[in-house]
Amino acid sequence: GSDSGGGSSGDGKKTITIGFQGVLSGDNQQLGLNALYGVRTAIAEVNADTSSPFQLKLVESDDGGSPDQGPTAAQKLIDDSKVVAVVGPMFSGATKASEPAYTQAGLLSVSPSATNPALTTLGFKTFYRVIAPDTVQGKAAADYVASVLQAKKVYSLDDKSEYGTGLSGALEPELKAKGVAVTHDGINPTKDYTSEATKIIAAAPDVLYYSGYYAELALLSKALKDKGFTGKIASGDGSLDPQYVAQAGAAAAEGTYLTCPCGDANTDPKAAAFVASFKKVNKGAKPGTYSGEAYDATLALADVFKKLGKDASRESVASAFGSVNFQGITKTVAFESTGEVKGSNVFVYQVKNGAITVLGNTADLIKS
Amino acid sequence: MLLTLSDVEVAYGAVTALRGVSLQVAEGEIVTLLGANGAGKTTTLRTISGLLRPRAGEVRLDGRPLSSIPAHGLVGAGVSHVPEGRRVFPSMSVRENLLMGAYHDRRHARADLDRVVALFPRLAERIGQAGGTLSGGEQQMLAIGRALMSRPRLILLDEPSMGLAPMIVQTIFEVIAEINREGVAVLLVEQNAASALRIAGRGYVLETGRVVLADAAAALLADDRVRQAYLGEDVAGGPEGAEGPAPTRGGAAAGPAHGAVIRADSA
Amino acid sequence: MSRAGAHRGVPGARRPHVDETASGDLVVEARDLALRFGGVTSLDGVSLRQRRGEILAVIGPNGAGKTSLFNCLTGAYRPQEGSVTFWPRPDGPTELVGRRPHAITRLGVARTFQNIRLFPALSALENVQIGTEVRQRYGPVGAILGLPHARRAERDGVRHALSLLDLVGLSHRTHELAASLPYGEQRRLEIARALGTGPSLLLLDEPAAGTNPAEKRDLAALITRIAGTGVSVLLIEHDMRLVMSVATSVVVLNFGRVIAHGTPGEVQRDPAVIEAYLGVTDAEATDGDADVTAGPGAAGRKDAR
Amino acid sequence: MGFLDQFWQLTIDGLMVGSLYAVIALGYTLVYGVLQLINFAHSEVFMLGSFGGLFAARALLPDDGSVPGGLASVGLVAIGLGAGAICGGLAAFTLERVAYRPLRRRSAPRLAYLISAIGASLFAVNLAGKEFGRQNVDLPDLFHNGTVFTVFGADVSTQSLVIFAVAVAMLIGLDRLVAGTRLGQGIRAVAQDADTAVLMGVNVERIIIITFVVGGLLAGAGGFLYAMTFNASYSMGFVPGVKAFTAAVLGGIGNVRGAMLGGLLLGLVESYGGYLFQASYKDVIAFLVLVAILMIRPSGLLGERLGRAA
Amino acid sequence: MSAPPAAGPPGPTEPAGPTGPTGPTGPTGPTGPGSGAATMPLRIAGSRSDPTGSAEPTASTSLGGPGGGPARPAWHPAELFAPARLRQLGALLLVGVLAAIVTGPTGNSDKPLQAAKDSIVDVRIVLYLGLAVALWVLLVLGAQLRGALERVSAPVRAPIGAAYGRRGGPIVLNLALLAVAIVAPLVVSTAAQQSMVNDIGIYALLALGLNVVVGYAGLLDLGYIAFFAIGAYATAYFTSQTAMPWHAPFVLNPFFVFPIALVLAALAGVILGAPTLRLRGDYLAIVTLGFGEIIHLVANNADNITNGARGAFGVPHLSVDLLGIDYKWGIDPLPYYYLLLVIVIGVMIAFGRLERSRIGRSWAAIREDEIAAEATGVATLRMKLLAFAIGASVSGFAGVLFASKQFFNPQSFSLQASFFVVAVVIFGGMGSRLGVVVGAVVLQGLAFYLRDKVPPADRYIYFGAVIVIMMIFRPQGLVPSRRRRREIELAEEGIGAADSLGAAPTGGQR
Ligand SMILES: Nc1ncnc2c1ncn2[C@@H]1O[C@H](COP(=O)(O)OP(=O)(O)OP(=O)(O)O)[C@@H](O)[C@H]1O
Ligand SMILES: Nc1ncnc2c1ncn2[C@@H]1O[C@H](COP(=O)(O)OP(=O)(O)OP(=O)(O)O)[C@@H](O)[C@H]1O
Ligand SMILES: [Mg+2]
Ligand SMILES: [Mg+2]
Repeated sequence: GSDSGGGSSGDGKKTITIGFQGVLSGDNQQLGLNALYGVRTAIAEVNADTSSPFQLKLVESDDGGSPDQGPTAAQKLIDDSKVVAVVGPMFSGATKASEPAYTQAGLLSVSPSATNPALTTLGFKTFYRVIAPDTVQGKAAADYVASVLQAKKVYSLDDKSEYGTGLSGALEPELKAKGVAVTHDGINPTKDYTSEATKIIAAAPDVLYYSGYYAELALLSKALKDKGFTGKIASGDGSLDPQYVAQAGAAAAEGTYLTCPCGDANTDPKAAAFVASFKKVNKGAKPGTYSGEAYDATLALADVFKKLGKDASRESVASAFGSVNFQGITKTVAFESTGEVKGSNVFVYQVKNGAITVLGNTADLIKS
Repeated sequence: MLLTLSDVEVAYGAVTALRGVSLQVAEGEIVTLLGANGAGKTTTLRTISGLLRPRAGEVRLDGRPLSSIPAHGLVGAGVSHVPEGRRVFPSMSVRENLLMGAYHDRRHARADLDRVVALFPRLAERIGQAGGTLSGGEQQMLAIGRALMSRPRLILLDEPSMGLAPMIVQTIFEVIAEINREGVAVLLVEQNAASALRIAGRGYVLETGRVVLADAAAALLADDRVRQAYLGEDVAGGPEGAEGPAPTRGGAAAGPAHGAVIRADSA
Repeated sequence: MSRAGAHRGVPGARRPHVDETASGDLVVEARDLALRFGGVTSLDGVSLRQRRGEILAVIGPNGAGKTSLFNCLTGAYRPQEGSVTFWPRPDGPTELVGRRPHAITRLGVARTFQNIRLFPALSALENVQIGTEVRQRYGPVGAILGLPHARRAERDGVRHALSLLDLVGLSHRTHELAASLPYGEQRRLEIARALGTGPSLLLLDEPAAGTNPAEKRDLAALITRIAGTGVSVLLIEHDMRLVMSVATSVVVLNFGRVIAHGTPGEVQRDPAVIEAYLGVTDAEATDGDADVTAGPGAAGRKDAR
Repeated sequence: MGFLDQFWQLTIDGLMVGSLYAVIALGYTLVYGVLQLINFAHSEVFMLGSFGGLFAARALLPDDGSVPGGLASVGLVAIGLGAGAICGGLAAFTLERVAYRPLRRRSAPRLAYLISAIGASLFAVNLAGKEFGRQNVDLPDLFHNGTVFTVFGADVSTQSLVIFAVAVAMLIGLDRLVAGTRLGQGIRAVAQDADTAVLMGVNVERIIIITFVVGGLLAGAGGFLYAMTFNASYSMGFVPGVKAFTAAVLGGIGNVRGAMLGGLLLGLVESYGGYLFQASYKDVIAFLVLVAILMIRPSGLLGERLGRAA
Repeated sequence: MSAPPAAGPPGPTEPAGPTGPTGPTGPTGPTGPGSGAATMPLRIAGSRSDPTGSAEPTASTSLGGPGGGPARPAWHPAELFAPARLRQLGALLLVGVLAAIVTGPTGNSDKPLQAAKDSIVDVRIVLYLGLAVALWVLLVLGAQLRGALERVSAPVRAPIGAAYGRRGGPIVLNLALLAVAIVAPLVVSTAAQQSMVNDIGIYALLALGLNVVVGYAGLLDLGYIAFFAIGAYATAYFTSQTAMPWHAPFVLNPFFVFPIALVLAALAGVILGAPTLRLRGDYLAIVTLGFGEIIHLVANNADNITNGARGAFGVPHLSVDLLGIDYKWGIDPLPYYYLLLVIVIGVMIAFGRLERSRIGRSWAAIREDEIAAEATGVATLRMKLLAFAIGASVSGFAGVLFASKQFFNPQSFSLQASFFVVAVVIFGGMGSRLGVVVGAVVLQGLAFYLRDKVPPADRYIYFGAVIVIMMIFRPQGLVPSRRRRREIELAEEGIGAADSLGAAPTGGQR
């Protein structure tokens, strides 16, 4: 069941509580922090806005990114009757484990980062995501690699994570359909890509597409550069993070293509305000992978609260959220009936002179 | 006095093993410690070499309380211990085991190694073999040899003849006498009481953690109680099925060691 | 003493012929056992036979190969050559070489160790119980469900163990930890544990080491008593008094070979044994040497060269 | 291109990584040697050393992001190694004092040390994450990296040459230390029978602490070498730690040369295996090789074989 | 480092001739009463209660008063400022600083030492240092306090200690614990109930199984979670047509998978154990670790069989429809909790009987002396295999419960999970059934408690610290088993000396 998430703060404004479920401990906690900071930034902005009729309050719940801890983490937010909506869960595995509970409780959850295509088909009634599923990005990335980069031979490497295999699984058939020769390989996240680099160079691909996260891509790029790889390196949204350049070193990262069904806050002039307020709220930290999505998800929720006014309860929020239409910094937040975000554009970025710069929308790039 | 124990009490958890033991060893003498199984002989030696700490009482070496010396410093202070059960280093070679004896001071290691090996030719044959694979008797020789390598002033021997062939037992007692002649004091625990008392100057008898008798060795040898309890004297007739009384009595009373006595008798 | 010296005495003395013994009442027979470790030869063609009910003592200098012989008989070592036949009952002979130690124990060969090896943190009773339970057949299901046959077996095991503790005189120590027993009692506990496995052949490796004369006497009585119950005893011992008092015959090893075999009295007078093992004064040593070279075949020496 | 074409390149890759495994493995083997226990927190010693070396080198790097080159490079590497070693040594010392010694006083069962080590490891990892951030940290190039020479058509880069050479030098140094000195003698004695070692005059406490510190120095220096190519991060220790432990076992735990051999072998197996099969199976292959070798030699490649008859 | 032998003549290292005319001195007789020797027990509290272990044993023994006079009160200045005490204070102050850093701000790699500096140069440091000093004072007075404390707590501890020392334990106490276990979930939040199932219940079951391997047979298995995985994947295989690409041609009720998983896991245990159990302890550890990783990686990589990293979604919940009982387990954790409770208690009883049977004794024998066990007729290899198989089967059983309760993917079967089960077993008390269950409750309970109390990213800092501290003070585990306690006591008697290690960690005598 659910109650109204009411409450009043000192200055007479109504307080609405939202939850955050994500990976705040363990190996991937940086991704969780990226998102959490995004949520906090959004909340700070809402609360600072004097015209806003309510104050937002955040309850955090850590699921370590693992399905084991998912149900407990979700349950903690469900138990808190003040929570009317949740940003999260973040990883697809934890999402699969948590959503049954959210569905049962009728509590809305908006994931900033779970990209597994299946998630919207499993009957999770209160599940939405502000990020496009792997299939969208995979197809766009394949188009770009084949048409614009003119690759004949692609080495598709994934990190054997749910995210990585999902993306490579979407990319490879599309490439093959375009007549591109694809070599598939998987490697568990590691630090030592020395022999993997040898293997890639031996295969002599035109493009290496890495489906995984930036920390590993940075090491891989380093190893490839040391060994004199001459092909192009490309990767997906998991690698769209300024840390990629920092960790690989500008020289190794130079020229890397990054695809993302999102706008990059750090490079997008329209998001400059977001970057500034993010830094302010989070003690100088810069936005990273999924920061923008989490920020958008939170603001979309705030948008719904605004419309609902006094009636912001679990039920009302869950039923109203499907029809939200909110212009975020990464995309326009609006949903299909499945909970899938509508009409995502996939953008391509490239590292130039040590900075990630946007090249444009894949559709436009392919046409030109 | 080289070594003084005064009223030493030692316990293993709840079990009190020594209940006020006092004894002394002077420079250059051989003192033997007799006692039935479990009387506390081993415990006494382990206390002296710092492996156990007394619950009460005091051990003094050269008048200095032992508690001021860490256990590992005792070799440097001139005490060396041949522990019960030999305790050779199982995967070190015989040679390395012997060199361990000279760990605290390696200056004389070479010369001493030759000396020890000369004392136990069997060890020379096994010099490269791992200590753990030696036969029981060989290990015993190794343990004694190792203790000698440290050039002790006081050597604590815990049943050195255990598991040795009669002939080697004889050698061992000769060796003990020999090192004692070089000025080393010996505190000897032995089940082979007769032989022990024969080379010792004095002896103590331990019973359930207490010293019950202390006297010159010769006097102890003559003492009825000792003869009865530790020399097996009361069985003049020998146990049933024995060859005859002679070896038994002879082994106890006279001759350098009973192996030889048997020979003498039967020849 | 040198290697050459050892070989000199008994060229090719491989097999003591215990001709008067019909194989019918043998309990164990080892033939031509050879055990080598790299360059070290522990056993060099050892053969011996033991009659049922006999107390056979194995003596010899340190490192002669006595314990190695035990290890070969009990499966702890696998000899490179030779075989060991064991008659659990007078009829069925069994080959022991190649079996694992626990299997040999179950066949009826039990042993004690030269360096006591009890289960230190178990009580005396439990130590013996482990022996008595060797032949029990109930498995985990029986134990978990507490099936009747399992309970019965359990009770029988305890009863048997208690009677063995009584036999070796440790009734007063039933519930004490093995480690806290004094040395002599640990030795006896080890014997009780071995007896628990219901052996027809009991191997004792220096049971009297580290015990005093009074205890040795008790031990001798105990060994005789055990033999009286029909268990054959194979005994390694350096204490000649004990050997003389209990053994019915004696085998002498040196450098991994049998150098003598006979009754205790015979062996004791054997010059080769005296030279190699018992020890002689210098003067006598030369005599002994002469004896050996002369090869008079002292009464006890069945090992015709 | 086939495996054979890449064989030498893969061999060189494997040896470079393997030599790092070997350096870490020594810490496991040394501590196992004296205490007969697996120091599971050793991986964190490695991690802390790595950070120490990295920060020291980074502090001295020119601000303009240029690569120093020449003697300056040599100096920087030396300083990084030194700082890494010192941090590693300190970490190991602290670890021994805090997580092991109190347990030894209470004669804890062996496995208690394992858990204490896991606890210490959790603590160290996450504290490092808190202090140094949870991102990988890059160490800019300290020298102009490039191919120094080629063997059978395989390139050997400055980087891998430096790593390999320093690692091998450390391995040889340690081998000399343990084989030829009194310290080594003491270590082996404590390893086999600490009580008796005391009777020989061995200061067991001191031997233990020295062993930890020596292992820590090596791991710390190794950590710096590692950071030069593979970046540093708070959670970097676990995987190489497990690998190095595997290497130590492969070579025969407790045996110094075994650890070296095991490390190099493991590096090679991973390198070849990752090439021949899907790279994510390379750990599977490494562990299968380990199992196969232990089946044939139950105490590792160079482990002692006591007891059983030949 | 140990203090060097202080005063007194250094012993000559060469056997010079007799240094004096001190030949045999004739009978001295047993000396009379002690000459005023200190009668203080020499195992002094200092080193025992010292959390950082910084006090030197030699120094602490000298606390007994070198002069041998009566012990000085703890607050005597000479006592207070003895080197050992000062070292203790130093260590505590360091701990205080560390605590300040742990609770202080978060840093980053650009300014590596900034965060630590900020924590130390802060007013809070005063609080921590004050606490450290207060703790030190407590420790100094500790001897007295401990005595009092022990007197106070004796009436409470004695019956508990006695109860668990004895066979089975008195029924009252067990019933009380049972009652707590039954009522506890009713008074906590649903999230806590979830945790009581997922974290505590499942891990208690896993720990009970591993306890057979580690606690009873003395084998270190670092890949134990692999059998859990086998149970979970077997469930997905048999109960769902959609969870994995690879599935059975028929669909079973998860309840029927229990026996199948039990057998499969046991079989896997035997297959792994048969070739590897000959290996020495730590070699076995690494081989099992390897096995665990292999299973984990294969599960993660075999996209076409296990669905790889995407995991197995859609395993049905447990349900019974038998003899008129028709019940379905759902998302609600409570029913799972009570099911687990019944299973855990059943397993505890079963293993209790096993431990007291000839099989349990054989395991104890193997643990203590394998060679002697073999010579006593214990089929050591077979008994070890049995332990492996039994342990594995419990793990497989738990896997079925886990899989039918919720979605899982290979992440659930990582190496860390294996380590965690080992930690639970040892933390709780090897060989003690109640102990390992308590271990699961305390460790997982701690994790649950910390999740709301400290920043999640820092949670494991606290978790790690608590583990270390607990192991320092209770190395034998929370509720040690009777047998294990004895083993430890035996080892402990070996020490008492400054340098000696006791048998446990070293004992190189095979
Ligand atoms: N580790 C221990 N735990 C408990 N009690 C012990 C321990 N070691 C020895 N004891 C007890 O202490 C007492 C003295 O033992 P100790 O070994 O000193 O005797 P001993 O005179 O050397 O006997 P032995 O002739 O058998 O060697 C005995 O009662 C023994 O049971
Ligand atoms: N595992 C092994 N490796 C190498 N040599 C061994 C091994 N086991 C025994 N030996 C050698 O075999 C020889 C015989 O040893 P064994 O233990 O059988 O002697 P023993 O007759 O029992 O002597 P003791 O009376 O001293 O116990 C010894 O020289 C010993 O060093
Ligand atoms: Mg003794
Ligand atoms: Mg022997």
